[in-house]
Amino acid sequence: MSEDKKGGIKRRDFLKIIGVAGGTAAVASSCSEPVEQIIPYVIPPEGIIPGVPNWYASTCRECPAGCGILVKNREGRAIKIEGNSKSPINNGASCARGQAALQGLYNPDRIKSPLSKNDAGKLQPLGWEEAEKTLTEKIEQLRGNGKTGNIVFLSNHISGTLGKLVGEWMDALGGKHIEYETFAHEPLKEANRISFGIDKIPTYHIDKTEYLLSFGADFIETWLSPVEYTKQFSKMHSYKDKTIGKFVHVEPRASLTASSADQWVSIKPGTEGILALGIANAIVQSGQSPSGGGGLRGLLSQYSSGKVSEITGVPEQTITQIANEFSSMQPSLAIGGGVSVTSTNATETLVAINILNYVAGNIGDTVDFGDTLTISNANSFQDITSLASSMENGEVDILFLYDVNPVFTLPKQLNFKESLGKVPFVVSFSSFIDETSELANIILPDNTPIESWGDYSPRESVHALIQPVMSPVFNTKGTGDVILSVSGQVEELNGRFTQTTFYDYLQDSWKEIWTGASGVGDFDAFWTESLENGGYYKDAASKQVSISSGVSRVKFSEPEFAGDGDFYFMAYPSYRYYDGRGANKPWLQELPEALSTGVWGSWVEVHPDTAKKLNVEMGDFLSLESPEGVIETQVYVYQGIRPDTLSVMIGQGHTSYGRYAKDRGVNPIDILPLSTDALSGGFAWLSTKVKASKVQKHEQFVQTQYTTTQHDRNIAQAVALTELQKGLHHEEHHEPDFYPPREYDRYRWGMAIDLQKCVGCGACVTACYAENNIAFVGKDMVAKRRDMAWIRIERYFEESNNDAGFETRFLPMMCQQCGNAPCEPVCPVFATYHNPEGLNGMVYNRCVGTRYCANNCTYKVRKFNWFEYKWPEPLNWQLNPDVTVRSMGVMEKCSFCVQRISHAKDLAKDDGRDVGDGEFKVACEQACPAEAIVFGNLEDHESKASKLSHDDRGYKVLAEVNTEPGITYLKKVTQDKA
Amino acid sequence: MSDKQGVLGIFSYLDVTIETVKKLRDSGFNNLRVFSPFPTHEIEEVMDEPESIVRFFTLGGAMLGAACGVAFTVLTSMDWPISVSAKPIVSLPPFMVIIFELTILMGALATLLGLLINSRLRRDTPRSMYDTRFSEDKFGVMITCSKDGVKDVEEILTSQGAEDIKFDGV
Amino acid sequence: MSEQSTLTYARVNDDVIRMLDKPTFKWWALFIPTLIFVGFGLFCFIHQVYSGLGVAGYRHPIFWGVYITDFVFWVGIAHSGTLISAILFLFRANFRMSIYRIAEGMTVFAVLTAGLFPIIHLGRPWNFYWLFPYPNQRELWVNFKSPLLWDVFAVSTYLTVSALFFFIGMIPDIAAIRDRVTEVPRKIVYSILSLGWKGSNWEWLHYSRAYLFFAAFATPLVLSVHSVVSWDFAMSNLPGWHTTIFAPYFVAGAIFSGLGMVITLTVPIRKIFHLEDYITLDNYDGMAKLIILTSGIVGYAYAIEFFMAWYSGSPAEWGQFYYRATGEYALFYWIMVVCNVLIPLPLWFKSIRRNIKILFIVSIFINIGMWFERFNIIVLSLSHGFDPAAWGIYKPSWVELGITVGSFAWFFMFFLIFLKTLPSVSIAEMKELLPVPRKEAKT
Amino acid sequence: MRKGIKILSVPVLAIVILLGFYFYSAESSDQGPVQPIRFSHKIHAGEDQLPCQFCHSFVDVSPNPGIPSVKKCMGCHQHIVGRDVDYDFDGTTINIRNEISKVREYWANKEPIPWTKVNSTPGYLRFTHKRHIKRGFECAQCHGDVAAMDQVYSADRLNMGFCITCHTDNAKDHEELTHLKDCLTCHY
Repeated sequence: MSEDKKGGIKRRDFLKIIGVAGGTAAVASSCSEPVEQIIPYVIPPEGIIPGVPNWYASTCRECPAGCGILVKNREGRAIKIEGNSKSPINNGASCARGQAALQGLYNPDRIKSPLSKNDAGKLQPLGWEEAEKTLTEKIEQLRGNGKTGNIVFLSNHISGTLGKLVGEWMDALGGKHIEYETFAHEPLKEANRISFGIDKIPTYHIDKTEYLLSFGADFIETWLSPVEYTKQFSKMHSYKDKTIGKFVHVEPRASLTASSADQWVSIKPGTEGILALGIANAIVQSGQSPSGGGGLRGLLSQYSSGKVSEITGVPEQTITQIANEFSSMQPSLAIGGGVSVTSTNATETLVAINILNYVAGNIGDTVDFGDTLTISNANSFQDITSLASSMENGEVDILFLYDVNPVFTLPKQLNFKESLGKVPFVVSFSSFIDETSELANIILPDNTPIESWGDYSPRESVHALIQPVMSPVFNTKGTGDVILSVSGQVEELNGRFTQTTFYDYLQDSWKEIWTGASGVGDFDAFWTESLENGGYYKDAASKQVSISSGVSRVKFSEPEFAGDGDFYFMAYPSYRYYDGRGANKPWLQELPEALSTGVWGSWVEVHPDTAKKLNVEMGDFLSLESPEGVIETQVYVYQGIRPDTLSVMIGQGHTSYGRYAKDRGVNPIDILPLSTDALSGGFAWLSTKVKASKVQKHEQFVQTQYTTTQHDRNIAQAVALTELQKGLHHEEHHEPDFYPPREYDRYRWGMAIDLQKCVGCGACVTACYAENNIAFVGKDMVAKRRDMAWIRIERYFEESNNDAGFETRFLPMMCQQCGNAPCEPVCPVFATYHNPEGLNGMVYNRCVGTRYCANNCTYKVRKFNWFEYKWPEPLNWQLNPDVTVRSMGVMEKCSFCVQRISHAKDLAKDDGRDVGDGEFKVACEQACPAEAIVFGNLEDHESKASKLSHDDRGYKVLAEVNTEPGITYLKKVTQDKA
Repeated sequence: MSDKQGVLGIFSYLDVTIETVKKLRDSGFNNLRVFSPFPTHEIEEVMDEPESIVRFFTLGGAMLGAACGVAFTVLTSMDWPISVSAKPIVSLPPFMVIIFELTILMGALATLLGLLINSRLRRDTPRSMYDTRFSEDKFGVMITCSKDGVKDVEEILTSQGAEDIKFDGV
Repeated sequence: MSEQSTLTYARVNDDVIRMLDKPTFKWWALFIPTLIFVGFGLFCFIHQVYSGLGVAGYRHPIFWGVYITDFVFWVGIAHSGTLISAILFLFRANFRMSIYRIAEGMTVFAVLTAGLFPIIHLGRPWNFYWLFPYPNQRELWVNFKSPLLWDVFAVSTYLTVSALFFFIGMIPDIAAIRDRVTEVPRKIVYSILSLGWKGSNWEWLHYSRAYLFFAAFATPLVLSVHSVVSWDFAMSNLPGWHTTIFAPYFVAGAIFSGLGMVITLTVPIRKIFHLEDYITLDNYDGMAKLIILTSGIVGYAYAIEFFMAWYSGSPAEWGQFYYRATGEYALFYWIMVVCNVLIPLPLWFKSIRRNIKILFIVSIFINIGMWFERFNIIVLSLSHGFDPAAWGIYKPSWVELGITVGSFAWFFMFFLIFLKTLPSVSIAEMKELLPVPRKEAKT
Repeated sequence: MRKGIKILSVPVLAIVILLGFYFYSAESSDQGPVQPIRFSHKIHAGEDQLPCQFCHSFVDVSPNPGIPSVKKCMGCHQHIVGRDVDYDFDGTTINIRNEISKVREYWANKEPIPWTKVNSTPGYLRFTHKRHIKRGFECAQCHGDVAAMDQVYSADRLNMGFCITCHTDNAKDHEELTHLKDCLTCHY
């Protein structure tokens, strides 16, 4: 990764020649041995040893958060993505979307070469030279006509060097660069401008708080930087020193984030701001505000608890309780601005939240304007609407589209699709034929971030590098290179750019960063170090801000809703598909949505009472009609939503984009009106009411878990905080056993999973798919419960005496690696057995498929290969050569990543020592942003896992069956109702 | 051809058959075979053959089966000790089932062997000295005697009312 | 035995051997469909091997379904054959004489059918031989601790012993046929099969002894086999499987279902071949009494399972049984209870026991009820295990049903061949029942 | 006639069993595959005495021994064009210079040489050369006397019995034996 710079891309070109002995190791275990070939390198790439993985640091571009990643390369193929622990953003963790980036890279529906639309309107492949020539001609033609200004480059938020290049290019061409992010969080920016005079989105320090109050900020799912905030939240919310931080979530719907809250406050849509003011008022009234409310007393006094309660539907006592806690459990923090609660008064709401933070004295402590997010610099929604209208008016002659899908993500009322038709020449750099790029005249497919050079700066303090981990899978070309190449061909631009490759441009750009950083020493050393670290990370000084008097001029209004339906309609961003870009990745489609455990589709969440009223059941179809249109989707009956609200996730309902996404579910954006937030002009996602009526259609609601309660089985356990503080009496009673207990020599691999930390995000599940070559099976098979996931996140809704009436518990369930495993003795052929290191071994090639082990598995974690599962080319390139690809008719299950254990032991053996604690991580543990999973050697009594397994909260699932599991779960901690 | 001669008398009635046997034996003809369509104790009594030694085959087979069962389960388990569910490598309770089944199996096979060897099926008597009516409703007494005795035998059989008399080799 | 008074030794031979006459049109009309269905079953199996076990209705967490149900069902059917031939032989119950050959044939063919299912249900059936301990280069043996291996041993022993028992019992009868038939090919075949049997006192001596030992072996074997089959379930820890009463419960159930099948088979045979003189109402009366007894045991087991589930205090146990009676499969559960416990109740009345038609209908219900009993035990327990997150519902696919139908056809195919090739009633033993021909009345 | 069949059946059965056993246990054929270039290990490893690791250089650091790149071949054959003589390559007559010129051709075209795999392990086996070499095993222990083969062939049936025998024989103590006979050591 370090050495030669110039030859970077060249060097990896040779990696194309793959399949060195061992690359073939991932072939299914068949009996017949076809003639295999070994293809050696022509020129061996330096630093690559076949059979030994190389790790390259890069940056994830699946959402604007910009997490640092390490990509594992084996024989020239990227096979696994892990979080980069050096990145200050995600600190080694990742999310399901990040893990699934590989399926974007190897997606069978990727555009394989440049395409251009022929006269019949069909896209036809052509060569790069020809494609670039076409583009050059178009530009020159335009310049010849003197219409230089009519060029627009519409991209997503590209804050790094590519953004700079595009900007310069557009400048040179007299065009415009517009950055469009679906979820741009404009109200947040505007509210901060009003409140503090800073037009930016700050960073938050959730980990430093004792009390977190979120007004619809879904920070575990999509809000700003989910991995980072999940990690911080986990720190704040975990049980340590006999206490935990408290988290209260206010939202009309119990989202995944709300499910991890100690208290979910169901609120009338759009009235969060009023509640925030009510709480602030209660704090000020009770004299708990350090600033005493300052000049805001007058404003706040209008929001008495009674009135607020009436408007918001939140009980008065809850308001006072939150006010008390918010001011007493310091430091506290209120956050807001989740997409799904962005209504026409979103900025006002966020100003109110800022007031609340100010009143409680939080600004500067837990809200940090010293390091702001660059997404603040994305263009406003107004820019997009005016772009649409200028397109409509024929004022755009060439439109470049880079990594955006506005036809899908913009409301239909904007007529973007039709406007696009009026642009004479549309150039797309998309990797997929999606709703937008299928309308393009020419497609110049970009490399994915895993194949290209680049950088990205998610916030001021972070300059993250993107480096090619492998040579392009298809005949694609980095957009930066295309721009430079075309610029070289356009006569007038000749000499505008001195660089001929984007790599050179990037390095030149980084020389500036180097200058800004220190500017001393050797740039090459700086570059190498940055590559190794995944980027250059600055320390950001915190910045003091004070509340501006402008806040008192804000009118705190109630939101406006289009339509006269009975139900508020929430379109919420999906943590699996984000704004829809994840929908063509089978791992994400097959990852069960944590709350419904639904897969491969979309649905509308309906409260049980509402369902009764509408006379619908799970799996029935409901037609939702807003003034803008109608969608029909399946019903999921969910008690975590207000009876007056219906919600559908964003991300499905593609009409194009690839085999896994196409014609699957519905796109709720289709029925959203073109409403904007009054103050910021940002798009208002929560702004319509819908009429709901039953449709005569029923389909099985495809889930992975059909029960919602534990039926007294005590699987996901919890303990009250007060009880825990008193000290638990550990009953250590040993039942006499027929056989003596098992003894281990050096290793007994085990795991501890903290249910207090687990947020149910599913990163572990997807990481497990990636690491262990787990097949995805599709909706029809999941409908038959034939998903192959080795980890399932069990979710239970426990009855509770809290306001919501229920409490959500998540429990990652995988093979428990039992000491007295029930699966082992029943196998007639020893295909599963207990290994001397405490692993429950599964020998695929010995398995004859009696499936007795699965029947006898107490935890039902074994999965059977009902068919021979195939990965469509080139998805199979991702397969881990260290793990057998299971063939038809054999059992499989979590192996505790035995290949990683084996690898670690191999390395330890080289040094003649034992494997130490924390020397390696299993895939799920590595991915977990909440650090809920800890793997280690239980024989080593100093190991973290060993200590945790003797924790007070520790318990074994279904211990009464006496299976002696190797996994200890730590009980979730519940807070008593105040 | 030896000087032995076989004579076969065929009867319809069991009591007559038995009487004939007794008579023949009284007359010193001890090399007798009785044929019947079904087994009866009366014939068994009058013939007074020694107890069948099939039972030793059975016992031997069963014991061998049990021993094989023990050896098989224990030795194969020890050959490559694979631990399952914290159970000892040699764990007799589950092996008992295998041992039991092998006991039965080998006992039964040995019994079959004993039957085949002892009853000397196919080789007991010459084919000509068999009458198909034996499998239906007739009884037969076959006497093997020296050529001199044939006359006496024939006489006794006739006097007993034998329905048919056959001579070997005639 | 008054009804049999008109029988003579010669008539026994006549009647039994007449059954082996050239097959009639009716026989072909039954036989050809069995071949077609066997063919269809085979097609289903090949399809399954080629495409994967997924073509069956199996799903997580129901890894066993109709195939294992069929397996247990057919093993169960097999049992009453051995019961009638061996156990009743040891008890010298004379009512067995006329039906035991049919029952034994049923045993052999049922085991032959049952033995297919463990292979059919494998994920990789081409590796089935790995279940047998044979020396191999891998130096790997099998796991003798696995109940499935016990099954391998028990079922193969059972097949061997019951087939031998069936065959040995038939030797004298085959000799009788040999003595009758004239066509050369048949004569040769029967000659070989009769092993040169002549009926000498020497042969009879060893034969009786060996037969007794076979009966003595078959008795504990038959008890062990169904106990072992029950342990496939009882040895696991699944609620609904993990109970100690399974062995006697399964044995009783097996005898119950087997008697049902014997009646189902013999009633039409008796009618078609006019065997009223052989298979008498007394025979049926005796079997019906056994049905009452075993139905009682089975009914008791159903009740005690519920009691123990409740008494255990385990939510998983009680949840399982509550689910059986009230869940998605409640219909199946109540079919089982009605067929196996309620419908046999009228047999307490002698007049009903001796009414062939009613008995035949009851026997069919018993067959249905016992199939569902196995289905309930296997599928319902699996679908509702410890972890509610892994509960599921199973529906058999057409492939499974095709193979099930094929298995019935397979069984009947053998049975029909048996009827036309081997003596369905024991000739020698029937003669033991008849008055011995004596010149002078015995005093 | 029946007797005839009986008498015949005995030898027929015996032959079938013997043939089966022969195919089951026979050493694999000493005929290697025909490779794109008649590369003689006998010349390189035997006559020229090149150590195995000269070409298979990753054998002690990686699970894979590494097949030499064309560049590596050219490292020597840039200078060594070979004698223009006939050579008896396992019974086939080849011209050494001809064969070497093929390598140069591949190099000129920048194409890899599509060798046919001789020793292969099934996909469910995780075999690592590194551990075996570090333990001090000679290559020949599994691959046979490659230095004496023109065309390399599979010297041993590399099946599980082969592995297990060696594992059993070479275990230092009981603990190591347990580990070496642990299924998960090789299968996962």
